[in-house]
Amino acid sequence: MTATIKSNLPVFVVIMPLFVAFVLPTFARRIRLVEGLVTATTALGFLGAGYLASLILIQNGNPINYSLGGWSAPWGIEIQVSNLSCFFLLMVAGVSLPIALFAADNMTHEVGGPQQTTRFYALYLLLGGALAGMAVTSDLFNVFVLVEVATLSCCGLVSSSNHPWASEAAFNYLILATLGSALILGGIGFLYIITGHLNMEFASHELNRVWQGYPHVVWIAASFLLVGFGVKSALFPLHVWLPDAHSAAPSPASAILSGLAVKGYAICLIKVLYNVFGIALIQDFGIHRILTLLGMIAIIAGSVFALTQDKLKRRLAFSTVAQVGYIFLGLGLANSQSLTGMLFHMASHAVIKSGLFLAAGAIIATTGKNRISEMAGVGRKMPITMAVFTICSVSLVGIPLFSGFVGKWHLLLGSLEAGNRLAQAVIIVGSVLCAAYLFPIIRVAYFEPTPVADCRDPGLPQMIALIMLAAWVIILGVVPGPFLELAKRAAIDLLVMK
Amino acid sequence: MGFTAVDYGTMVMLLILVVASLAMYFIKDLLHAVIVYGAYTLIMALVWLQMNTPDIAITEAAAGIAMTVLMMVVISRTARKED
Amino acid sequence: MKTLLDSLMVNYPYFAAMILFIIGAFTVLTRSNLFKKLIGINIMESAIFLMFIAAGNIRGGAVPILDKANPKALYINPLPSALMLTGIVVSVSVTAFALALIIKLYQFYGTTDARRIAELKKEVASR
Amino acid sequence: MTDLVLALASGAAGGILIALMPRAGDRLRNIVALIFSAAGTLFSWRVAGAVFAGRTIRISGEIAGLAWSLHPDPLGAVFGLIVSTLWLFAGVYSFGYMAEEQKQRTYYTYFLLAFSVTLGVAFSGNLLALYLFYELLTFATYPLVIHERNSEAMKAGSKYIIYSLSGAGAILIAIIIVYSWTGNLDFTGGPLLADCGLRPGLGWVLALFVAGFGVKAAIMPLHRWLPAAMCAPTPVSALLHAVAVVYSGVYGIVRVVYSVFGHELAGQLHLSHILPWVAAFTILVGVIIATQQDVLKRRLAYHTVSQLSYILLGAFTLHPWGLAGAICHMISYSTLKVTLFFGAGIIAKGTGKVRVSEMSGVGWQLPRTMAAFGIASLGMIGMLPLNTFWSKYYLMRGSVAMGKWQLALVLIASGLINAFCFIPTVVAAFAEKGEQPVLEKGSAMGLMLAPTLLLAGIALLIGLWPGLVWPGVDAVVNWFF
Amino acid sequence: MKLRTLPILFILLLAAYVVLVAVAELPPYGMSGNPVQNQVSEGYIENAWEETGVLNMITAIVLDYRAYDTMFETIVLFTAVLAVIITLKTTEKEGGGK
Amino acid sequence: MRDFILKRVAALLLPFIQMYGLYVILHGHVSPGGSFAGGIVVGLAFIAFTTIYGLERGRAKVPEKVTTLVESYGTLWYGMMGMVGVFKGAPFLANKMAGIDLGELGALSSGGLIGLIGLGVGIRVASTMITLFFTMMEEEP
Repeated sequence: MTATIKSNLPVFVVIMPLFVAFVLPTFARRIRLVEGLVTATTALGFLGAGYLASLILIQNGNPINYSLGGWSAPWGIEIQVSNLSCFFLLMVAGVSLPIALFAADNMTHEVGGPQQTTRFYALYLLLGGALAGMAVTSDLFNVFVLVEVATLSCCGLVSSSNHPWASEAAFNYLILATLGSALILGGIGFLYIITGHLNMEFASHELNRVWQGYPHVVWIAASFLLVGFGVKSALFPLHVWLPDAHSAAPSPASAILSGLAVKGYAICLIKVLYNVFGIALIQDFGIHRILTLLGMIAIIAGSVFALTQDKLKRRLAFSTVAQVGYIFLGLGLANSQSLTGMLFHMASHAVIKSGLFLAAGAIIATTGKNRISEMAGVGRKMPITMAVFTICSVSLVGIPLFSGFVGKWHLLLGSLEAGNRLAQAVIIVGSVLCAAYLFPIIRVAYFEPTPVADCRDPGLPQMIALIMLAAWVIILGVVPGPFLELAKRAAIDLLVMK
Repeated sequence: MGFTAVDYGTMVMLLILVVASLAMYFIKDLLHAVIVYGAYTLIMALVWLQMNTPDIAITEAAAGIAMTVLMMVVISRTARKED
Repeated sequence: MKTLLDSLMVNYPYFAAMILFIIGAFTVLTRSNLFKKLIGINIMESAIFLMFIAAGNIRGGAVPILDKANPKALYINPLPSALMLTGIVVSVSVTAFALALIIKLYQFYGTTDARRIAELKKEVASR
Repeated sequence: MTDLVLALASGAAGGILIALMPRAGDRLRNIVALIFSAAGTLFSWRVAGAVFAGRTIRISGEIAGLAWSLHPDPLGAVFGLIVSTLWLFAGVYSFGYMAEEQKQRTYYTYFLLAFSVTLGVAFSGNLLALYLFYELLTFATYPLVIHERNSEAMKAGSKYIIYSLSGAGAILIAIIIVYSWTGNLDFTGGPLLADCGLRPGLGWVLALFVAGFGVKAAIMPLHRWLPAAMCAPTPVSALLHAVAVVYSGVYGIVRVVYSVFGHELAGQLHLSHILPWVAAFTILVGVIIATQQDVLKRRLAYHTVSQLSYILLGAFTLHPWGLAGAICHMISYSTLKVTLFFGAGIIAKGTGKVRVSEMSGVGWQLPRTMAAFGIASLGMIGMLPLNTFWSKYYLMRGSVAMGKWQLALVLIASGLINAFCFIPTVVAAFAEKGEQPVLEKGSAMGLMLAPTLLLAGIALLIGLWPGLVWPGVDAVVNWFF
Repeated sequence: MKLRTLPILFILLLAAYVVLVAVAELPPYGMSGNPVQNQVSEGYIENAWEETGVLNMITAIVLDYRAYDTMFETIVLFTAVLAVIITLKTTEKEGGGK
Repeated sequence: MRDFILKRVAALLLPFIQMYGLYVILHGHVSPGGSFAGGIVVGLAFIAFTTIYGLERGRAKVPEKVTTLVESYGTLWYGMMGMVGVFKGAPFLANKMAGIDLGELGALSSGGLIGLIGLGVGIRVASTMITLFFTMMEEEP
């Protein structure tokens, strides 16, 4: 039995949340059972991811290949648990567990009764499963299908909100995301037409053999994929859907959308760019320069837009736009340090942004205020919530001892290695701007004189979730140990041509 | 170039598809646009039949009709004319 | 230009697919009616499907269903077709969800025009 | 080792303890604050004693795979001594000054936390730890800056945060570059970059470091947060914006020039021939602007800007005499400036007068205060019986020895302008004798007055027997040369 | 045709040109020697019937070789249904919807 | 009772349409078509029934409870078919590898699990179409 589970673990990590999601709607009347199932599933997923990661670390980064249905690579679909997958799996599981805890018994005012809440959880698990699938997949078309599952469940999560604007946000998101999917499918199509393979390894091998015959096609495929994944992961000029969607969604949904979903698409882009095109092609075609430039623009513009927002969740949403810029910047600098930094920043931002959104959700739920200027004195009434918010903000700015610093450190080292002075300056300016848009919230919450009427810290599960996220932030900042090791190895893996 | 009759037939159908898609852009009455969409999916199914993939043709025909029906349902519940 | 057109004529299904794709994108981006946006999305997706299907086809090939009488026929590549089966399902799902959202939006705002909805939203926000 | 940990921990522990007792009375809170500041002071003296005795104290570890260490050397020990001693004085002064203020709990919490963090800056033995404490200092002192909670204070606070974080960003880039060159950030084993030799980009690194630390050290184009931050309570202004925070910037620059680059490598850079002139510019312009200010605390703030650059000037001479002058000035200036601020605070509390133009006759109301103020003003000129004379002497000697005798002239000129800056105030304060009552009464006033007078006395004492501080200065100079 | 649409039209026409240049470069349509008709497709055609036991190769691929994709396809449908219901059924009947 | 002819014709035709849909589902592995197309056809038959006979009678034929169950367990069915492979010691979704008898080529029962999976998917798709239709038709109170 255990041997079966062990040998099938790569696929179980993906399908377990999905299976639970299938049966959830039939338990709608027993909401406690639903919550328990969801939490147990995410916890199990975390265990599974941790086991896989330890396995990978022990066997020195050798990937585990798993052929679905027993059909080997060019014919069947193969999933590959590599360093990158383990890193992302751990990140997904580690963040979705506290979010599930936070959602427990807390969704009524934002989503509705038990049936709606059950559907919300089902969508949540579907998104989790799709993200896990993205982490391990090594098949181009499978990427597209997973992206679609993730997109639809994201939109569903957004539209689950009772908020009247949620539907509009969800519609815009859906349309733009589907446009993105069509572009992604187009890009995959071009790659398939010239290589005849869908498995990433085979496609990469073939592509590097034949690309001289089709320079324009490679260009178009790359730009289709870039724009497609760019829309989905809210790269700056294509981010227009994000602020509405992430601020209208229920708070746990915002947390997972900003924290994980956006990163899932980024991981897919990383896989497609580095595992299919390969670093040599990226540099030949100058794609990395475009990525760097877009990343820098996103950092500055996202931060500046965030500064002008007064609504708490919108400000956090724009902050996500800025932080996605760091991911693309690290992706574009294309050396092992910057990729390490990018991956680590991805993880730390996932934790941080989830913490920020959950804390914001708790504040908005208890005070009923969603404007920053109305939040005076929240810090005294909700000490733990606000403490978590503060820890996350400080970490996002990038102070040592917190997780944000580690990522930025490696990103800076990477930009130094790439000889890109401007990137360094932008990273620093981004940090300062980040402080400029996050600290006013803390200042208002702690130091403004007039207190809000009546509010207190949320219930026990919510508190556990918040404290868990804060603990992640500090653990990642002080002893990232194996996690950083995974990121480093993943970065090196990406740069090695297979 | 050695085009056969099948090729020319396909070309004509593709041309119809382009025309239909342009029509859908310009038609103001949404119900009409949806009807054109139904025709579009059917012709698309025919094109795929020409391309030796009857499975996809059947599926597209069924899915296209299903989508058309759903769209009509929704139009019956919302506004019919484009503002 | 001449050679470009020639190659485009050889690749006419791809050519048509890309034209449809662009028309679909244009519809999505410029039409403010939600239905039109939805139709545009569908056009785009079917254009990509067309591209895939055309890629798998062989002119004069056989339908990829094993003919016991003639097992050595020139069968076309079945893979793109299989992929597009999934693609069609995806596009149906997206359409269904978008339609649901349109109904919801109509219930809220009484219109299916994106620009009008944005205006109404701004009015509500300013009030 | 234990002493080091205790010195750092006592402030933090006290701050947390105060934060955790919301309903404690003022007296109890004051006692706790006093005990913990005294403990911090005691242990940092013990650390300094051990360092001067030549023992090595070192704690090291790793954050996220990067090594950090606490390893006080003579320079750090001197800085730690200054900070801890003055913190004790400022604490006592606060008990009087803050007696009737609101939000004392927040004040003392962050007061003690900032103490810890500043000692951390002093004792850090590696660039990462230095950076960490330097960043934390910003956050620990921010609530003190916005203590008044009015819009002016909030604006000042935002300015402070943005300036400090930008500076820290510049430092981070520089640290990254150093790290990528050496793979090591520990500066206790001799100059960090000594093995690298002269290489392109070195000047940029120095410029980044100087700009980064220069924000807190208030080098002239980067000084604007300092006058704005003067809206904080007086003990905070005295301690943070005349000593602790700004000194952490100055200390950082000295540290970088001598411990990261080393005087030999720094001497080979073109930049180090420009930096003394930047400092000289700041000295002159700062003090000239100071004479234009009417609000006493603002005048003191610009004066601080000017005086900090004395230290930098000494450091940038890259000459043993100059460094000796810088260290001397660090010690002597801090005592005098805190005296001046304490005096200004007493005037504001006692009479409600904050403007220089209103101060005629104040001297007879607050005779002892104004006496101390007068002594400190004289010290700012650099008159003989006061400790600043010696520091200026070494600074001039250092500049001449370095071959830039013009800098000595700048120092003399600034001394003269300094005279214009404060002496007229003191004279006016004693000029007009009215029927005003003497206000120096009561326990609160006593708590404020005692540290003021004591500091003025210490300044005089050091001036008369410079041998009191000379071993420390000597140790620092020997450490680096 | 409103003025607002002109820039978008311009950009899309530009994109169309670039895409068409790429399309012209693709392997010619409908040839049996194209990269797509490689060992993968041959493998399916030759082995599908004995490896899966069905005549229709597309079904063989959909439900056996790439059944994992198809599972996700059904999941997409499931997700869509959930999303539709969560959007439209905001009011809940008592007793779990009879 | 408004449209007698329509109702009669529907009553005659709809069973055949459903039969056709089931045929397409069941014969997906030997002839063109498949579970998805067939499922849609079956679903469309129900939709036509509802449009002709009215929402209430349509709902009575396929209650919401049934669709919910089919949705959930129909999707789970696929996963369970995949787990058959796992239980037999083969990878997830294995068919021949799991040692399942593939049957005679071209017969309705050929293909091992493929037929079963297809049947499940087909019914599920039909239920999906019905659910979508009813959800969009039913007015919110």
